[in-house]
Amino acid sequence: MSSDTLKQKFSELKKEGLPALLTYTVGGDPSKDISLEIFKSIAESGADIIECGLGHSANIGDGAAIQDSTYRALSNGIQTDDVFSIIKSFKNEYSQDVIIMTYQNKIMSYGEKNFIEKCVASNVSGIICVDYPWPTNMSFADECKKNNITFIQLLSPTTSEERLKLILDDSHDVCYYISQLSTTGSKLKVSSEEILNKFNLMKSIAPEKNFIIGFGITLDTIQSIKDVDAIVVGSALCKEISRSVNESQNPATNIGNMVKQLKEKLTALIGF
Amino acid sequence: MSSDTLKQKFSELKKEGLPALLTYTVGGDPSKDISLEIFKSIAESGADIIECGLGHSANIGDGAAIQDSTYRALSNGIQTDDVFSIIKSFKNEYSQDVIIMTYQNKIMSYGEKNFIEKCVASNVSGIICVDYPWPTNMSFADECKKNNITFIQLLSPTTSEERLKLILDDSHDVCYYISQLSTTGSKLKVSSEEILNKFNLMKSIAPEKNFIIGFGITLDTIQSIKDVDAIVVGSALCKEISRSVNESQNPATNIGNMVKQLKEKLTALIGF
Amino acid sequence: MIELQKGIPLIDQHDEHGYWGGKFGGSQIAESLNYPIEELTREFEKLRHDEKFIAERDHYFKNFVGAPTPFIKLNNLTKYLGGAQIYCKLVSKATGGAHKAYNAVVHALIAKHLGKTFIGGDTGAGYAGKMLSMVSAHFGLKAKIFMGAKDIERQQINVFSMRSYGAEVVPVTSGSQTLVNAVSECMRWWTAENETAHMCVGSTVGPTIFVKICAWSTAQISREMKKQVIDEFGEIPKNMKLINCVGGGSSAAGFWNEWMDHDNVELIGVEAGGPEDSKKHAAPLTNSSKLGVLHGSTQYVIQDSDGEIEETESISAGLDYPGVSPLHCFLKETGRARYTSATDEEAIEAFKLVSRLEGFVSPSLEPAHAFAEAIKIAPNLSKDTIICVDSCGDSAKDAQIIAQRLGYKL
Amino acid sequence: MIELQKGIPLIDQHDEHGYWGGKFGGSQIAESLNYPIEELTREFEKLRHDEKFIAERDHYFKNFVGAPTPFIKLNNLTKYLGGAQIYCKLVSKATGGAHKAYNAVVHALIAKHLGKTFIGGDTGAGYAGKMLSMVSAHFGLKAKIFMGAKDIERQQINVFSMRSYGAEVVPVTSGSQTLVNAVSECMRWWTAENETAHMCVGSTVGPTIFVKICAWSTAQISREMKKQVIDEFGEIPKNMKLINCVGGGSSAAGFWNEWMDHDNVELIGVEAGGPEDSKKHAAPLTNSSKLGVLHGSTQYVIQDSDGEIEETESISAGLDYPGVSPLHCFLKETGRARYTSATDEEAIEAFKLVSRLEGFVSPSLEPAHAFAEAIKIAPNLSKDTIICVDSCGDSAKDAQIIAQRLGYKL
Ligand SMILES: Cc1ncc(COP(=O)(O)O)c(C=O)c1O
Ligand SMILES: Cc1ncc(COP(=O)(O)O)c(C=O)c1O
Repeated sequence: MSSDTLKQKFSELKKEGLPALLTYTVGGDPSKDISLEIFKSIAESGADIIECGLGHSANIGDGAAIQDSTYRALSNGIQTDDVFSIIKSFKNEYSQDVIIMTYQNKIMSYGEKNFIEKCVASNVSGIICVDYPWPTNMSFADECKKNNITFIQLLSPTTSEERLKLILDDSHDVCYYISQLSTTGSKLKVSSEEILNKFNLMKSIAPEKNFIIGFGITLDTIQSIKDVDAIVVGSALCKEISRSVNESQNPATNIGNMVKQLKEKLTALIGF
Repeated sequence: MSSDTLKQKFSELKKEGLPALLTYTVGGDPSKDISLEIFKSIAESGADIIECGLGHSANIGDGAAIQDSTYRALSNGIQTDDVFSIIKSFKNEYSQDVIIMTYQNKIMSYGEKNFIEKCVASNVSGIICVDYPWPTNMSFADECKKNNITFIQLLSPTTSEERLKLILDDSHDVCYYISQLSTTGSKLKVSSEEILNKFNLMKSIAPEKNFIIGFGITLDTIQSIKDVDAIVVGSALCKEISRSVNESQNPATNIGNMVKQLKEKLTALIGF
Repeated sequence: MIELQKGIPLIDQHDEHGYWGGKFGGSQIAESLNYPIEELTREFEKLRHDEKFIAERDHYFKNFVGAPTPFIKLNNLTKYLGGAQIYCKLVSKATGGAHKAYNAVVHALIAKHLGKTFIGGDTGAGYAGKMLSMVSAHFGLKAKIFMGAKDIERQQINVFSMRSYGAEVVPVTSGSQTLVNAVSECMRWWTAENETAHMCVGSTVGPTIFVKICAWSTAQISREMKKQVIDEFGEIPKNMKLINCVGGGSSAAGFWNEWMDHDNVELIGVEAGGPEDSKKHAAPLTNSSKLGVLHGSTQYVIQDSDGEIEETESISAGLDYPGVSPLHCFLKETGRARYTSATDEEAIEAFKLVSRLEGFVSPSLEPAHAFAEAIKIAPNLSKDTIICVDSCGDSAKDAQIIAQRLGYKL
Repeated sequence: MIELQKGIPLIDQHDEHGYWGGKFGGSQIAESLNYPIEELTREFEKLRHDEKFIAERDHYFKNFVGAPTPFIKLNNLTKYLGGAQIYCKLVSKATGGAHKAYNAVVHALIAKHLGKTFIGGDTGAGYAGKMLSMVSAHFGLKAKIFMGAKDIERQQINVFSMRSYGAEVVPVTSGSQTLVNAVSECMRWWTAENETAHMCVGSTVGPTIFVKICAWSTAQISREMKKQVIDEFGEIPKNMKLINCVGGGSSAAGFWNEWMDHDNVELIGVEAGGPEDSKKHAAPLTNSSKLGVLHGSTQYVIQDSDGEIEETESISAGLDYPGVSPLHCFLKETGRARYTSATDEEAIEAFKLVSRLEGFVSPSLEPAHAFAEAIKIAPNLSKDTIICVDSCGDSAKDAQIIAQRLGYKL
């Protein structure tokens, strides 16, 4: 089942001493077909897990790059079902886990139960919901668990230790640590030490959980925090899609190249 | 002396059974030279007494026609001394009395004493000052009298009988009755009976004084009130000057023709 | 069945997660905002019971905002309509021209107490932004106002004011470039800057604590009006109706607050029905809408079947918002208040009628919606019915829009 | 030597012909206006001593105009200037945004008492016209507002208001098409219509009775402020300066009225000095001018050697008038008040400084002239000196002009 494959992936990578490389792009950006091609290209270029944005116009956690991608997808008429069908098509051919990242209103509008069923049917492994904080997300998270979908709790630099413990206590196998106070796509403004310290703290509280680190990660910054369980690159990719679209280039190819470079940066480190 | 010639004129006309025909035009409209020609033309066309406006921009007693004439004269740089010089030139050749009609600020600015002296020097017979009401005008009026200039008090339909008596008591030989509540140039909105009744009332109070009737008098209305001492036509003439200027015709000729018609209307009546 | 409780302030009738009636409200925010929101919640709970803070608030309300605003009878309108007696609370006389000043003052005081140096806020029509800028200048806070690029174009005089007060006006160019996007952008900014910055939400929307602070602030309106009503009538009238426009709902919440427990006082909220010949509107409680999460709280939202915010339409910039306060969702569901809407056309007619008959009262297009409802119902009501309309904005700010509509040259 | 008398209201210190100090004022009007002016004079003398009338006035001042307006300390400005303590009377919070409402209310009440159905008034910046329209709508009087065609172009929002209140706005196309011509035209209209119409002059200018009515009306400002001063300081401060802008002079006359007999209170009037690099101005008491008759009364008038009104220039529409109230001519000549001027540039700087420092106070360009003087003198004054500035207008009306000047986009 999906939840298990996610867990398995992490333990595989751990053996290799590598953090998982996660990519974030918006499902349906710039179109249903090209978006699917992008996912395939990402998968073939070495990404370990694929985060797929289910775009929402009131995406209050996102910066300009992801807003642009979202706006493009929504303007092209992409709906929730389109994103599920992209994921499903992708999963028919590829083994990489897919995590949906979205906003609460998208789930609520779809119906929480329907949404989970559809995730199961589309082979989705996990859900990140930006504006569905602990503890109000508990019943939904439980429902996910029952359906073998990992609900990924979010943690931030200002989450108190007490709250951290409570959330981790309630969390599934995978959690997401927001590396800094910002929306997506901001320059990394905290030091890698700070991030790693926090990562170590979380690990000490919940050694068995896997922590994805996101926000501010690009080709330039990815090496500095490689000692974590997983790293997401999102805005950098979304920006590349925008650039490709604007310059009438093939986004799938360009994104593939970028993912390759990211993967190389990570694997290059093992050589030492 | 000027004051005497005015009185004399009235008694001459009274013998003929005719009201005096007064014209009002703005001194210096449309220019110094043409204005003088207009006065000459008026004199030659049968006007008995000439009212010469000394234009003021805050002419709160005047309607659109006289405002236009005033604006034209002022825009052409006509100053108080220019108007005096026009009158003086006119009086060098013509015998008709000239009355200046103006506003208090023009006199105050010139200096009351200077103003009177200049009137004497220019052969002006009388002064009408729109916004210099009785009794505050008394010392100025006395000064005029001393210099043989007739200060012409104004009376209106709403002047109470008590005030009427007081004003007439203080007045010189000639007074001016404003026929209706309006600025200059309005259509005559009161009946000729009303005007004649008021005229008769004033005559009964001061039989020896001469009353000029003004406001609302045109070719169409002049016959209806011929049983008075004097009638002024102003706005109709000013409008004709504007028309002539706008259509590049000779205003002096046109005004002359208009004055002839007015005079004919008045004299035609004697035939019956 | 959701029920209203008596004797408990409306703003405190939520559950432990901040939901009124177990489902409206909440703090549906990114984890990064959890800490500042908890901090704010804690601090506000302390401050609202702190006598010194209350005194400070009252000092500013009285001397700077100008409390109490007048409560007057509209004799001419009453006579013209020939039914209920129409009264009016002239909230438009608050400094800046609307009720938005109350919330702005309280937020600035809180920011000072929290030791923040920056304050950010959203604005649509520009009132909330103007007043936050005004107050911030006074308190020496650096203000940052988020405003849709389209709104900046059409509400230039308020933008001018913000700049005069030294605020930075940030044009928001995403999406429809209006209020929805401005609120989103302001929340994004706060996510990044909350260590040194405080955020002010311009109405009774957003996460629970913002709903509470805003309604607590505008409650000044009904607090002072209750005294004025008793002064005028000697007692609370048997039969009273309080009519208020509802956009985000801050004005109505403040106008009604002290009357919650008086069952003989009917509360009527008027939403923006949009143009007569358009399907678009801004009336989530009256027309089609669905429960959803917008800007951090659960409420009725005008949205499509896929959860995307739909475009709204209203002649009144201040009511042109796809969501509505959880407080009003709650009041509707409990039956305590009834909600209806007025069209653009009805609002314009109401504006015309009131301005021409009353003179001293010339409502902006938001309260013109409330007047439209009063005009509809008053003729059929008994003469001992008292209708009170909250005239919470002045028409000057809508000059351009109204003039265009009525064919005046401007 | 002309002397001020103690214990007699300033407005009553004229002689039998209506001249203050034997030479300022009077009723220099056409004979046709003698009767209505006598009627008005008689009626006003009765009404101003009639308790019912006073009560009616106070009712409207309190409930509609919003008396008392706030009296507040400008802490930030005081600290910044580092000298005298700066206080401010926020007259801009009167309904409509300026002191013009007091005069308008009183004139409308008088018109009702005289049984007139029409009321006419002049306006420059549009405030006087707007407020007369507002009040007239309320009292069911048909209002006719005379306004220069040029002013109509540049003060469109106020024109919008007048039309909203149902007034007829008459464009005056003669002369410079500004206030001077509007006043003239209004007087012409009244000459023809005085049987059914009342006339309101928008400032303390015009024939004596209009000067008196206007100053009697705006005296409300100092009446309420005197109480506020005593509330604030416990007594009348030893060392107080009241600074007010002077256009026609109605605001200053009202701000100073109750303080005439307090010799320790210095009265400072600030006229419009015009642009720094221009010889034009609107400051007849400070710069070149000559005694003359304008709009029916004798006063200092900016005029040429031939008695023609000269063009004035000021960034502030409300101060852009070539004459000045006979009351101020009298106060200057008696030495009771001192007059000075501020340039356009100084006014703009004062506007900027006050808005940014104080927030709640954003003076329009007229009171910005008064603030400019306060800013000039305060730093060199002792800390126990109290400066009170009358902030008699709000900057919103000047948005266009200021924005253009400061290079804001609007
Ligand atoms: C005058 C006025 N009334 C009402 C509103 C609507 O907001 P709320 O429903 O929060 O009072 C606004 C918003 O800008 C407003 O400016
Ligand atoms: C705000 C304001 N202040 C001052 C003035 C100047 O007039 P006054 O000197 O009569 O107060 C005006 C005139 O329109 C005005 O609008």
